[in-house]
Amino acid sequence: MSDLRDLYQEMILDHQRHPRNFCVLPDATRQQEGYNLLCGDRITLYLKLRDNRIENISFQGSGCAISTASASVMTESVKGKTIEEALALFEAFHELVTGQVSPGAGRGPRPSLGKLAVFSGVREFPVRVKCATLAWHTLRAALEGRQETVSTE
Amino acid sequence: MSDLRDLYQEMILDHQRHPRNFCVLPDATRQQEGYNLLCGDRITLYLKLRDNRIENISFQGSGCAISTASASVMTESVKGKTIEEALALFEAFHELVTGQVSPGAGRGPRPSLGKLAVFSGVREFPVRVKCATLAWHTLRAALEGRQETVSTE
Amino acid sequence: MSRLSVPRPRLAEPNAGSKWQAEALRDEFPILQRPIRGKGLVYLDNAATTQKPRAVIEALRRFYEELNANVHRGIHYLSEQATQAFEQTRSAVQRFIGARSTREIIFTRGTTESINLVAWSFSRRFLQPGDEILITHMEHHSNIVPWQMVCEERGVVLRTVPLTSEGELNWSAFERLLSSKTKVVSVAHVSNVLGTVNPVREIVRAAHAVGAKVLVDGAQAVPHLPVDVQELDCDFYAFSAHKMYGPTGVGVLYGKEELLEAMPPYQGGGDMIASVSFERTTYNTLPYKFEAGTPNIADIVAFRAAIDFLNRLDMMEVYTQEEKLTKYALTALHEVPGVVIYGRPAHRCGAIAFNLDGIHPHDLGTVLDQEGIAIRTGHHCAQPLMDWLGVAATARASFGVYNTVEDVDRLVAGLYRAREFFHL
Amino acid sequence: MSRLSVPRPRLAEPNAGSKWQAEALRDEFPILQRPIRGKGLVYLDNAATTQKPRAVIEALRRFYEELNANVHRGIHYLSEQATQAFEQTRSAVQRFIGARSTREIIFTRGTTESINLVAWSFSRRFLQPGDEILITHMEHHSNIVPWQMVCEERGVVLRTVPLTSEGELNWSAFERLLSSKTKVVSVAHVSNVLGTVNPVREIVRAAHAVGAKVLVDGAQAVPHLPVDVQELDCDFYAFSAHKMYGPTGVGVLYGKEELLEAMPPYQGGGDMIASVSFERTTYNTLPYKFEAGTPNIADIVAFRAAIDFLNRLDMMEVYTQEEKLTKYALTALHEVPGVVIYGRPAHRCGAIAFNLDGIHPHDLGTVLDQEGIAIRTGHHCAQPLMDWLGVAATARASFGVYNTVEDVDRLVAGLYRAREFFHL
Ligand SMILES: Cc1ncc(COP(=O)(O)O)c(C=O)c1O
Ligand SMILES: Cc1ncc(COP(=O)(O)O)c(C=O)c1O
Repeated sequence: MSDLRDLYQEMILDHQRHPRNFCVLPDATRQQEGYNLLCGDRITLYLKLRDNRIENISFQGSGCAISTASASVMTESVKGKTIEEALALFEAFHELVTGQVSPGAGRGPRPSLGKLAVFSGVREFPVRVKCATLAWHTLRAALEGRQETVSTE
Repeated sequence: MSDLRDLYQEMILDHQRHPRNFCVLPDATRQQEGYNLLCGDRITLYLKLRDNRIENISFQGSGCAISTASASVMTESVKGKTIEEALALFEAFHELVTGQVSPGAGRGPRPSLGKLAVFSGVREFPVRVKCATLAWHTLRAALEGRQETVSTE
Repeated sequence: MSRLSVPRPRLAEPNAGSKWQAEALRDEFPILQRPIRGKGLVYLDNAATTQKPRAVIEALRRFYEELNANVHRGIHYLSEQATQAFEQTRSAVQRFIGARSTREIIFTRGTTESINLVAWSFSRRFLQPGDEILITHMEHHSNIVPWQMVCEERGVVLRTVPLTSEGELNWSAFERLLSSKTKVVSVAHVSNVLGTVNPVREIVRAAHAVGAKVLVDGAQAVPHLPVDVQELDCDFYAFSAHKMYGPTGVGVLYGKEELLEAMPPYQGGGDMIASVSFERTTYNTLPYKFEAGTPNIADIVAFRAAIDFLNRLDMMEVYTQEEKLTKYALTALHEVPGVVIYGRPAHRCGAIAFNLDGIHPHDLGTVLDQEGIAIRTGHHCAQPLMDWLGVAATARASFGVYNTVEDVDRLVAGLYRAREFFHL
Repeated sequence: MSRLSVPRPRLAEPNAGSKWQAEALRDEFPILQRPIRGKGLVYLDNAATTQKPRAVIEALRRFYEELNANVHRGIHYLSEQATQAFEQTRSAVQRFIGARSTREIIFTRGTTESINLVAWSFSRRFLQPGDEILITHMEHHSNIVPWQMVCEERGVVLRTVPLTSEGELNWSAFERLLSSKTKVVSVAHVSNVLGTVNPVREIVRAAHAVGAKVLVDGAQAVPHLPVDVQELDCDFYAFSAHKMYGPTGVGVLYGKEELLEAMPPYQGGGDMIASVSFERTTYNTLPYKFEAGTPNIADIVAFRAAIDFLNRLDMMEVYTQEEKLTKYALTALHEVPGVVIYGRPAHRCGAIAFNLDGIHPHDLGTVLDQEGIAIRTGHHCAQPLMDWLGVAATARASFGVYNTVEDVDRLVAGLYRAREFFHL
């Protein structure tokens, strides 16, 4: 089960059990739903944007360990970042978990992944990529100001 | 090609080239269309019935050698017969060309096939059974007084 | 593992006197011989699709290597042979489900298309605005969405029979909802999640009493139970070959002849017409009226090998043996700490839906997969049922004729492993 | 036989410099090795369905023995692998016909279903009573009947473009019939009877100029010509796997993304939905919105082997080689006394329709069949074209990549044999 431990690193299990920023944000300026057809997981993302910057972010919802931990780590990673920085981080994350450069990827230098690197094991589990990226797709939709529910698959 | 000669016996080729009773019957009491989906063959049957008896019968249409000859020999065979006799002949003929007793077959003795026996080769050519029976199905529909076009297949 | 010290239920003992042994059947399924992630495959996703016996795979190969041709219109040898083989499957299906005539057997792509065909065609001929269609809360999306589409298009009303806390049809609610407005009752014979076997004969009787027609979604019944459509007296019966050891891409719609006769054709094209002109097109007779275009010939021919396989096993024996295995599995699963099993229907077969407290089914699926154990996790195309259960998703183990007590034991061991892995 | 003393046209000479030889391909097709009625099979019924190369048959076997599982919803290894293989075919199809995106590739049962899907769904969104649909006099029933059904249901008018005496589209009549009322032009890329190649690019340009959308029935084109849907700029393109060396039961509908997006789903069920509740059901994204229920997984996976096979041969080379063979066949057939060939289109491929004076095509078919020669006889699901030709039926020889000059010679010898047999 060595592969499994690559996927479910201890930090992931910790974030799943104790998700950070897991609450409603009363002063959110944006709110976005995300939905994973495969697991039936749902996430609601709350964002407080100011001056092109993610001043605060939180989430709610129920999901598998990967999607919950991914949302939790994501909120920590993007808080305080500008929209551009957050999107660049998504690209780097996408590349990490899929091994492929995302279609909309810019050409600039990759930002450092920091804690997000714990999701590197996802690459070996293609069906779990959607779990790992649900929160991120939802974030992107929120930043782009789309209205409809995002669904992966 | 010995099989082929069993199918296309000389009498069949003769009836195809010189179909008997191939005309419109001006004093027909019944008229019935028949249609073979497979070949696109069409036949029109004209019947003069009197006192439960086929007093006269003719046909028109275009078809393959088997269906034309079958219609031609049929008109010869059933002319003068009662409706019951004609239907019994169809059953015997059906058995001859398919090797199977037809679903609606009575239990009485089989009538003699006479000339119709030249169609015995059809049994080895299952896809041609419909050609051989088109005229007969059309006859049955006419005798039963059905209105719609009969189609085989 | 402590679990192993629990004495096995008596059910696990070899079935003395049974006609065949699941263990022995495994040899006939090539895929069961292959290792998955380095382990022997425990395939418990049969409700999604079953594996195929060698006879079916061979029938496919043989068709393409020896008989392949288009059917119904050809005069040459291959076409004649292919047509014969094709129609032999229709007869085999007719006998397998006890239909009166091959005219009542229509080939489709699967259960989903069979239901869509009825929803579309029946509604066009028989439904008026204000009429009602009755389904249940345990239906598969394939038996919900086609009716929703019809309702939206034709102003028909969709009503839903609730379930009991056992996961069975709430009969008194059903009787209450049934009225002279009800024109169609469409119900699963067996639930693909709870395994509930619905009392179809009684449903049909009640529906007919108010003049409603009944469609039975038999996707999860035909692989597990003897089915006789005349005995059930249902008006339509839909199922999929791929869930009963046959190839993908083949479904069956059984319909009573007089209804099919009265219904307009569904798709237009070759084979379903008698003659075409720009002025007037006349339709072919049954069953061809509902089979437009080149059918899935090879798979339909090979489907017969699956029916022969099931006939050889004997559906009553399939039912009996699977019933024992299901009971064994229920007992074994109940013993695992934290396991929640959904539904307790008195009459069940096929599938067991469950969750393990504290582990999302999706994570459980991944852990089991590493052990070579294939189960399904998610909403199982039955979201309204998930809502009713109050969960987003469940795990589901579903059985086939080749599943053994060892498969169940490996599943249970896998659940313990998952608990361990997630520190529970 | 005197015919043999006629010097063969130069075309019959081995194709120096060609990438492959039809003779050499025959080894890849198991069925071509089998004797029919004691003779080697001459298969000239390719327009009905083609034979399958070993690679396709093997891909099917391999799928069922190694990968079989349901797709899209599974978390376990087999399901993941099956889904990957399934989607790889979609990509292969996308590249093969030059579509922009895999979202534009929808899997159906065949050309017939593809056309029905568009007729049903497009009409619901875009057609009003009084609008016109334009087809041609050479269409297959599959490109007539679905439109007739739509016209009857929605009060739309079906118009038909006549043909020239050559058997080509009458262009000036086409231009005359085309108007701002025309909402759909639906036309065969290649006629399945006459072999006529229609000027699709020009048709699309003219149709778009009046705001009409164009569906191209490519069933007889994709196996014979390089097809690039972006170059053609058509809005929809329909074809069948079984006519291009792939398995039965698989079709493709290409559609421009923005149109498919705007169109309502066709069938309802699993896979085509995003979420279902009794109050509100939302549909999945493209292409899944149009793929309800379990698809024909195994055959779709195996279809890829057929595309790989054609890519290896190179469609331009297929076209060139078949063109030579067709010319050879036309010349050879013309020399047979009493042969009438239907149509003389300047640009043709695939099929040659003909009759032999004094012999009904059906009888001819039987005689040829005794010689192991498979041709098709009848109306070829194109009755309006038969009416236009003034015949009830014709014989048709249609070619595939494995047909050789020897096949044509055997056909011609068969025709002489038939004349002899019927005392002509
Ligand atoms: C031109 C044309 N269109 C449509 C079809 C129908 O194809 P299918 O039967 O595979 O649906 C055919 C095949 O006979 C054809 O030749
Ligand atoms: C109860 C039930 N109905 C319908 C279906 C749909 O069957 P298919 O996907 O073969 O069309 C399924 C299969 O998942 C099912 O379990």
